[in-house]
Amino acid sequence: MSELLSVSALALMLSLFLGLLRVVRGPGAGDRMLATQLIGTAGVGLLLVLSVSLKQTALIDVALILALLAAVAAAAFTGQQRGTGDD
Amino acid sequence: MLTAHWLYGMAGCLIVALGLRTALLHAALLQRLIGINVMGAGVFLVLIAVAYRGPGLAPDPVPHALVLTGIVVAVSATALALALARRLAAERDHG
Amino acid sequence: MNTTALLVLDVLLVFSLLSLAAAALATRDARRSVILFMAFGLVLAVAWARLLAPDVALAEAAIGAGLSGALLLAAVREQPRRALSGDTKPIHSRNDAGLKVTLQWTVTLFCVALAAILAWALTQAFDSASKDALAQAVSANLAASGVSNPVTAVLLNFRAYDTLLELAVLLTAVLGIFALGPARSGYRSAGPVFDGLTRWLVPVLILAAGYLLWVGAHAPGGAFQAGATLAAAGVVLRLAGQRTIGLPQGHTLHIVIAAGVAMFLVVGLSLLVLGRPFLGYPPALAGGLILLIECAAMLAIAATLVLAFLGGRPQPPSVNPAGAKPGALSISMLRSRSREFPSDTDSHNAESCRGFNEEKNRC
Amino acid sequence: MIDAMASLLIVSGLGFYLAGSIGLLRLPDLYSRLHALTKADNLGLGLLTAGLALHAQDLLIALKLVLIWLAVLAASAASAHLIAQHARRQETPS
Repeated sequence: MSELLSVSALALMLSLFLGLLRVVRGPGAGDRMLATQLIGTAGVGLLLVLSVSLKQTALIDVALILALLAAVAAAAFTGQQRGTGDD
Repeated sequence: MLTAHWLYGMAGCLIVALGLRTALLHAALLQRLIGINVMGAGVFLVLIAVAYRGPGLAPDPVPHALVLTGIVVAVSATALALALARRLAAERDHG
Repeated sequence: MNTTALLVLDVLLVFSLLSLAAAALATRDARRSVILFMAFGLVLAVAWARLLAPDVALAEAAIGAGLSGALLLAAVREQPRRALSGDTKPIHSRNDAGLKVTLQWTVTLFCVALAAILAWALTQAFDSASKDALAQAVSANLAASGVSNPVTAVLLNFRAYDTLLELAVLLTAVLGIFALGPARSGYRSAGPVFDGLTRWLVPVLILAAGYLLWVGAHAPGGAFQAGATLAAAGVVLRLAGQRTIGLPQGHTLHIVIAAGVAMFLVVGLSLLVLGRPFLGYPPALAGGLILLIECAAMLAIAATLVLAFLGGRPQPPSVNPAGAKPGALSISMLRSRSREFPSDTDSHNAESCRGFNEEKNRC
Repeated sequence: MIDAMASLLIVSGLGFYLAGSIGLLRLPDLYSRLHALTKADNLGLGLLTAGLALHAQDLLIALKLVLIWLAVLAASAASAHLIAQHARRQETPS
């Protein structure tokens, strides 16, 4: 199981890293935000795997908060302000 | 000295330098603010690296408490700076 | 997890952090910079978890990855082109250009030197033998602190003065924001999908805040993380175009903002009257007193962060619902389901004229 | 037996994660990337949490894992829609 957890952590980190390339590359703001969502999901997965492999149960709570706040970030990105002629 | 100390500590130092450079040189207020925030994150990285004791060992809680305080203070200072920038823009437009 | 895998993970994490920081700072596009900074916050939360700092990871997940991004995005959105882009004066002569390059190199060299000094100091710190004295003092006195999470013990007991002053800093920041002008104009009423998101996300965020506050005594969590999570609920309601976002009005709001500092002072002074040192809790009562202070601090932090997102003094709505209690922050959030209609042009104009800029422009 | 099943679930979850992120990199435009991303969110994390939950000794932890998956499921569906809507708005200014 320990090997599997190590492999999972690295695979999730790789996934996060690929998402990072898209965040840096863009081209549009929407693409970057999308990639940020992927980084968030990969981060949630990585936290869950780390919570088992580092024996830190509390990291599950961190994963929950990260998942919830990723939704808040997406909402903040798409909210339209009144009276500014927002895009 | 653990490898993790070295890696995260040095990354923290580099991030402090990057953030400070932007805070000093960038023309746009917003990017300067982000620079200051990134610089803060670098300092936090250094502190958390110092608190780390190795896998399976309990880290030092005092730097953790300091960083926790720092994160909250940084976000409120950023908010105040944004409010100042907004007022500045309004004065420049109409003053 | 074996050492090699951990090492590879560390290298990848550090590389991600460095490249995201560099990318966020290199661009001239403000919105790109903000999104990259949000991604930086996400990766940073994972790094804190990896370094066994779950308390910090919670705060970073709530603030770094969520709230400060929302704050900065609101600022970018409001002044799309002009104000935040600052004083980019055109370069007039070759002389100026030369000066600029010199300045850039000087500052860069200064920053590199600073990083080198910091790195040197860090190696000294890692090598110093006495570094564990504080950590040992904390674990030796943890049993008498009233909580079993060492970070909460440090924040609310051993270094309670720091936290009191931190809450004072937050209060000062929010007073500054109040003094600088009215809040940004609100958001358009969101579509059905956004509304659906709001409907479950807001209660879950409030619930998560309560949970974090409660577990903070014995596990990672506490007033800061809970306050930030509660504030996120208010931010989502604001983004969805709701009229009420859970903030009380008038004097009640002032009480809530000052609640953290006030509760700290009340507890500290009462202890002083009873013949104990300021904020020196009796061990038997420490747990309860800490929870009391944390409840007040959570409400104050949440109100501060929501006001930070508003960016100014909240405008009183036309009808002032009387009798909201200071503790009613989260309850009134749940109750507020009143929607604004975007087709209603009158309220639309009135709302936009509340914005500081529009006030002088259009009305 | 349970171990083998948990491992299988975790490995297939990782497959979806990697497929999702490769799709995010390789696909040509935002809308098709959106499609790749939701696979990673929903199935990748779903399978991963299922595998980890099978392994958890504590029922409470298993429940929390399922809760996280549900939260991500609902959040990612909504935010994918919102980001797509945002992109559409920018294409066709109303």
